[in-house]
Amino acid sequence: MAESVGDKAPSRGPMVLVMAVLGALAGLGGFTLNYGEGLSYFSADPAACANCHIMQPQYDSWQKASHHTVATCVDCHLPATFVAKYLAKAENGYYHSKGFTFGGFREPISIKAANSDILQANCLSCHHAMVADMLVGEGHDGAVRCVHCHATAGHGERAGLGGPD
Amino acid sequence: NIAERKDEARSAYVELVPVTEDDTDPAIWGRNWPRQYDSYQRTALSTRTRFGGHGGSEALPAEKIERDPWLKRMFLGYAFSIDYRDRRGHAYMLVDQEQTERQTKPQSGSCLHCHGSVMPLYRELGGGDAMKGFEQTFSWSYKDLNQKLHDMGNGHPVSCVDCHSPENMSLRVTRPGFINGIRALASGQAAVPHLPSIQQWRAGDRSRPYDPNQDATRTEMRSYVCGQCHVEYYCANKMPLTFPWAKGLTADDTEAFWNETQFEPGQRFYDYKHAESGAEILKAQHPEFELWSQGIHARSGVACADCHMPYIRDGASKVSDHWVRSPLLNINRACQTCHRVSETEMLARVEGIQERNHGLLQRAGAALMDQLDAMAAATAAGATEAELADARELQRKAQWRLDFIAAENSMGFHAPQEAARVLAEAADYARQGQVSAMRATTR
Amino acid sequence: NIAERKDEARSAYVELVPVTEDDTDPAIWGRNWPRQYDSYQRTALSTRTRFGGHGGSEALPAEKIERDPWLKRMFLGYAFSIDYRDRRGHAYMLVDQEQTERQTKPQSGSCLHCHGSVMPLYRELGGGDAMKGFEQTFSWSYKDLNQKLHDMGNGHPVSCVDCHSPENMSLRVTRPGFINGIRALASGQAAVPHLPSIQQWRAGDRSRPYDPNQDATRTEMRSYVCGQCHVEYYCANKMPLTFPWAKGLTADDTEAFWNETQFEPGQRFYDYKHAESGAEILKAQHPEFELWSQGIHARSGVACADCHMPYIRDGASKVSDHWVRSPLLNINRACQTCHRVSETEMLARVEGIQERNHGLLQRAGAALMDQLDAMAAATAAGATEAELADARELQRKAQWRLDFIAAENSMGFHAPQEAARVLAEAADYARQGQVSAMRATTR
Ligand code: HEC
Ligand code: HEC
Ligand code: HEC
Ligand code: HEC
Ligand code: HEC
Ligand code: HEC
Ligand code: HEC
Ligand code: HEC
Ligand code: HEC
Ligand code: HEC
Ligand code: HEC
Ligand code: HEC
Ligand code: HEC
Ligand code: HEC
Ligand SMILES: [Ca+2]
Ligand SMILES: [Ca+2]
Repeated sequence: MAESVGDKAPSRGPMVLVMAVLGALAGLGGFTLNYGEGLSYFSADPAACANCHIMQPQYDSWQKASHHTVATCVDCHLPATFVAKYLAKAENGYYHSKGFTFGGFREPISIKAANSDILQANCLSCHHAMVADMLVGEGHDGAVRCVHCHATAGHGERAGLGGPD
Repeated sequence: NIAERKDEARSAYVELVPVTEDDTDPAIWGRNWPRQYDSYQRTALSTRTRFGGHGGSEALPAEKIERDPWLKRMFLGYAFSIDYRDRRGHAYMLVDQEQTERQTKPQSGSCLHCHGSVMPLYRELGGGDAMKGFEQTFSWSYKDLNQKLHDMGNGHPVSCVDCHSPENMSLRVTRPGFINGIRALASGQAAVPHLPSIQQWRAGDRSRPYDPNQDATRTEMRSYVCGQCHVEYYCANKMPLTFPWAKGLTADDTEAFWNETQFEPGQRFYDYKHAESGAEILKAQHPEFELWSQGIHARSGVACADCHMPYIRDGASKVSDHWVRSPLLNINRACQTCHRVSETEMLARVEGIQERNHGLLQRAGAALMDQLDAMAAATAAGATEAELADARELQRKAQWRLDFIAAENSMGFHAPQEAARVLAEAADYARQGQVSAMRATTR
Repeated sequence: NIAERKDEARSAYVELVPVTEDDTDPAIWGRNWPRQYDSYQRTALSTRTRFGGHGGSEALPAEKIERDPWLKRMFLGYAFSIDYRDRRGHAYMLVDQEQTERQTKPQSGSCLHCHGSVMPLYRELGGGDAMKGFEQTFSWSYKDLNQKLHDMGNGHPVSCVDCHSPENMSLRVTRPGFINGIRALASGQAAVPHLPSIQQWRAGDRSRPYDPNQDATRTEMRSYVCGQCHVEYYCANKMPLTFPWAKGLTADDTEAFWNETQFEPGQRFYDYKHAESGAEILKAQHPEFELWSQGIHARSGVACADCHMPYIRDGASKVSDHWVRSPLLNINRACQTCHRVSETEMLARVEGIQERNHGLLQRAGAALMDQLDAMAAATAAGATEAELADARELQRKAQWRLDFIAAENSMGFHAPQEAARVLAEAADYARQGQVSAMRATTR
């Protein structure tokens, strides 16, 4: 499991970077990207996420939650595979920058269905050995969502999460 | 990617022996899934909490009707006044049914639906069609049908095959009573915010009936498998076993369903006539699924299995604890993944809820006893049938509500406010009945 | 835009004008904290939910005693049967008190404790000692004391200085009634699992009384400031304003406290004699703090301010919404920080709870009316005082419980099961009283 933390260090293939930047640009343009420290957005450093004060409660709570020594934001929130990861970043980057620059997003922030699927896949990618028995059987929409019981895994208790920091 | 995962998953156990629809013996399945089987077997152990599990000896659970004598009096005229005990673990379900002195009054074959691994028997009777077989069993005597069950080698309590598909171990429901009941619920109008798949089915073209095994979400299945048995029912020899859900799942909805049920035209349904008062009484049995449905947990997607079969870590993997029992014996797994407070605090919260409910239960029981006294006094004073009609109606309503919560096994926990509401109505109707009987006395 | 945000985040507030203990005018404080002041002023806006805020015109909230006529009848003999309306925003508290027709019966100076910014007045009367000043006010007439309040320039509704220290804006309680009440609660035996600082104080050497401003946690203070007013009280001219908390906060605990209160030896306390039945009645007023204390939110550390003054984002910083009002008008901020379900779903959950409670409330109200009818019939039939004593006792108990939940303003939400329990008891006692009165008639 430890190696999965390490291998998330971004290897910036130029192709992918372009895609990602384009995704972000689609929403706002270069100004935000630079000034909003948009570039650091593409690193695995959790502090990069916390560049947005809007992410502060998640950042603070992550530091106090059980996974802060073993998983960073991207381990849970971005797809594990290389290309999919940057695609998601581009798409999310669009929403993120749009939201941050123009406001108008709804608070408390809450995870969207597609990102929720990514999250679930990431839980499984680290824990499949432990939970293999749970995945027995098909039909009825796959495994029970891990967050149904382990909502605190990433960010501790929910109270206050996502509210203004 | 997801496909890969599923492969990994499947390879997690080695199927040492093939299992089939006819394997009701859990020991065979246990060869493949020894950890689940181990915990399943522990349901033979005796457990106890303030209100859960059972008092009494290892050999025999305590008599509820002795602990609360008002229960016995309210059942006068029905077999439950003879013998009605605390429940215990799944391992005992068949022997407890065979041995209850309620069997001194002849019982119907329907009883086996929830106490034995009965599916092969249903198929046999129905020439391969379990639903058809099931539909005959209400006219069998319990004794004969149970004999046949044992003869076929299926004399087991609820078994793996009752909840799992032998093909791939996925959850499924098998019981005709449930399949009919949930179908009626889906086809009806009642709000079911806790069952999204029913809402989805309703929004569709309804070209085929709602089918839990096809339509339900995984989360729903984790409660449906229990809803096969932990429900209110009709179980005697005038029609097949019936779950009264067509109008909804609340105490009021199910009462309305029974009120409209008729065996003979114009003859409203009742389970028995009360031996003292002559009122036509409805008996409520263990409506856990129904009460849970009214609570905040159901509404939040929390399933029976989440609390009663929590995951336990066993070496490098985790498995569902098949030692189905009170979650209060297992708070850290059953509650604390969701509720991050101490075990003592969690227990105190449940105790607070249960004590309030218990107080109301006793209060409503006392009110009913006062009503019965008043009706007896009225009869002694020569009140006529017609003069007592109103009081009898009120007794039926009061008892239905009182029994609904008394027979439910969580002492109010599954839906605290709703249980209190139902008990408040029970006490109010019983007191109204007392007043009515007093009027009949002085008229 | 981002640049602005970053700046906002860095800047705390600039104290433009100094504020002091004597500044009851919120406009002055508003110079330093304009965002809080802006929202504070909105309490003058009219709001409405199914059960919250107020019906009626912009000018005047609807009469509760007309909407529910049983309320009026149960208050016969007391000023609440003259005029008793829906509450509305804080901005109106003083004018509503001045204008209620309850003032046609002379009221005590104690009333101002919760409707005006009264601390400078208390200090003035006590020669600098607010507690001493407060202790005199019960023997003043409302009219005279209110005149003095206005003359001193403090004729404002609850103001910044009532909840905040002018030195550093920290939360604090100022009201003597609360300080005495919470002290008595701490010194008593009652369990207070939701108030950890009291448990801690009790575990200490108790060398000095419990002092909320010194001992309470920040979370507790976020409810204590509201507990200064949103509580059950005695407020007339026989003793200073009293919160009945020495034996605990439940309906039963506070009833026991009043039952043991005596102004003259052997003369049990009551608020009024019921005009129809002669029963000695206890009046319950808005026990929000008390009912909240019995609920799961209190127990989980969720404070009044969490729901009624949730944080709102103002640029990069957050401010507490001082537009104190129904959280249902503000679900995303008030609830969704903790509860991750949709707004519709959240509203539906509250509606479910409130509808159940409303049903029980009407049920218990109807039972009480039947009791009053039966008592009137008994009196007409010549029943003696002694024969009616029992029914009167039961009316006192029933009405206390019914009023406790009717006067509480969350329609059961603050503690759903507890509210249902109290209403169940109310209906049961009222029906018992009806029975008792019938016995007195036929005796
Ligand atoms: C161990 C896994 C894990 C890590 C590491 C993690 N998160 Fe999360 N995150 C979660 C889970 C679980 C949720 C809740 C999803 C849900 O409710 O369905 C969540 C939700 C969120 C949300 C959406 C708000 C909500 O509650 O729906 C944001 C924003 C977020 N995380 C940001 C971050 C940031 C920023 C970091 C790094 C500082 C981070 N996360 C690290 C697991 C993680
Ligand atoms: C440019 C500022 C900014 C940065 C940097 C940022 N976020 Fe966000 N994030 C936002 C905003 C604004 C939203 C709300 C968007 C919405 O709801 O449409 C959001 C929403 C989210 C959500 C939940 C919304 C969804 O669509 O599911 C997650 C998860 C999340 N962020 C994770 C992260 C992670 C992980 C990082 C670092 C890799 C990060 N954020 C960096 C501003 C930012
Ligand atoms: C980058 C790898 C990684 C990811 C992604 C990950 N975990 Fe973990 N998780 C770990 C490690 C490592 C541990 C601690 C070691 C152990 O005991 O297995 C752990 C511990 C846990 C624990 C036990 C500690 C606790 O919090 O109670 C739970 C439960 C858990 N993870 C659930 C989740 C869930 C749910 C997700 C997805 C939301 C998730 N994990 C995502 C690596 C990961
Ligand atoms: C229905 C509730 C539930 C769901 C859903 C669930 N878990 Fe768990 N999980 C538990 C419980 C309970 C335990 C504690 C078992 C124990 O302590 O014996 C646990 C334990 C764990 C642990 C081990 C923690 C430790 O102490 O080392 C991990 C890792 C974990 N879960 C991961 C997951 C992942 C990944 C998923 C999604 C595939 C998941 N869980 C889904 C209830 C759940
Ligand atoms: C949120 C947790 C939770 C859920 C979900 C839940 N229960 Fe329970 N259940 C409890 C608790 C707590 C008790 C009280 C146990 C006690 O008193 O010892 C209980 C009691 C019971 C009992 C009596 C147990 C005994 O030991 O005597 C039965 C039977 C039962 N539940 C069945 C069900 C069924 C069937 C469902 C789903 C329809 C369900 N429960 C859903 C928590 C839950
Ligand atoms: C085939 C019918 C059937 C099914 C399916 C079933 N139960 Fe039971 N259950 C029973 C019977 C019968 C008893 C009482 C046994 C006795 O007292 O002899 C019982 C007893 C219990 C008890 C009390 C145990 C004790 O130790 O006191 C609990 C808790 C319980 N069941 C929960 C569940 C849950 C949760 C599920 C689903 C996962 C479930 N049951 C599925 C029939 C069933
Ligand atoms: C719809 C399912 C269902 C049917 C049908 C059913 N039972 Fe049960 N039975 C249960 C469940 C669930 C329990 C455990 C809960 C409880 O004890 O309330 C139980 C408990 C019992 C018990 C142990 C507790 C007690 O009541 O003394 C006996 C004995 C029993 N049943 C006998 C019978 C008999 C006889 C019949 C037929 C008239 C019957 N059951 C029909 C589900 C059912
Ligand atoms: C009363 C219903 C019931 C019976 C009987 C039952 N199970 Fe289960 N079983 C469940 C539920 C509920 C789950 C959780 C499934 C899920 O979440 O999808 C489960 C899960 C499992 C799993 C998947 C892994 C896990 O532990 O979560 C296996 C394997 C399993 N059971 C084996 C068995 C065996 C073997 C038997 C018989 C000895 C048996 N079960 C009897 C209800 C039952
Ligand atoms: C899978 C998650 C989950 C599990 C397991 C769970 N709960 Fe809950 N519980 C919830 C949710 C969700 C709520 C609703 C409140 C909310 O939205 O936070 C809740 C509410 C409650 C409440 C307050 C509502 C009420 O009825 O008074 C109590 C008490 C409670 N749970 C006790 C328990 C106990 C005891 C257990 C174990 C037997 C348990 N819970 C297991 C998720 C869970
Ligand atoms: C968990 C959230 C929550 C907490 C904590 C809470 N309340 Fe409430 N309160 C509500 C809700 C919801 C209502 C119902 C509003 C409605 O019907 O529109 C309500 C209603 C009220 C009302 C009537 C509001 C109106 O618009 O008419 C008052 C007054 C009130 N609460 C005071 C308090 C006080 C004082 C406390 C603390 C002692 C408190 N509340 C704690 C959620 C809360
Ligand atoms: C000094 C006394 C006092 C204090 C302190 C106080 N209130 Fe009030 N509150 C009142 C009075 C009086 C009213 C009714 C005003 C009217 O109807 O004219 C009221 C009305 C309300 C209403 C109804 C608003 C509406 O729009 O219908 C709510 C909600 C409320 N208060 C909540 C709170 C909360 C939460 C706190 C603490 C943060 C608090 N109050 C502090 C005296 C007080
Ligand atoms: C301990 C605090 C407290 C005291 C003392 C107090 N009030 Fe109030 N009053 C409140 C609160 C809180 C509300 C808002 C909640 C409600 O309406 O139930 C309120 C509401 C009112 C209202 C508007 C609603 C209605 O009842 O028509 C009037 C008028 C009123 N009070 C008059 C008085 C009078 C007259 C007195 C003195 C006899 C008095 N109050 C004493 C706290 C208090
Ligand atoms: C009924 C009580 C009450 C009144 C009156 C009141 N406040 Fe507050 N105020 C609060 C509470 C509660 C908080 C939250 C404090 C905390 O969490 O520590 C708060 C917080 C604040 C804060 C800190 C920042 C924030 O927004 O959380 C400021 C500044 C403030 N109030 C200013 C004012 C001003 C100016 C007024 C008068 C216009 C005022 N308050 C009137 C109860 C009140
Ligand atoms: C600061 C956190 C917080 C806030 C804000 C909050 N809640 Fe809760 N709520 C909880 C907790 C904690 C529980 C108890 C269950 C648990 O342990 O998860 C709970 C339980 C509940 C329950 C189930 C218990 C019951 O009484 O039936 C409902 C319904 C509920 N909340 C509604 C609301 C509503 C409506 C609001 C907004 C007006 C609200 N909550 C605001 C934390 C919060
Ligand atoms: Ca029945
Ligand atoms: Ca009072």
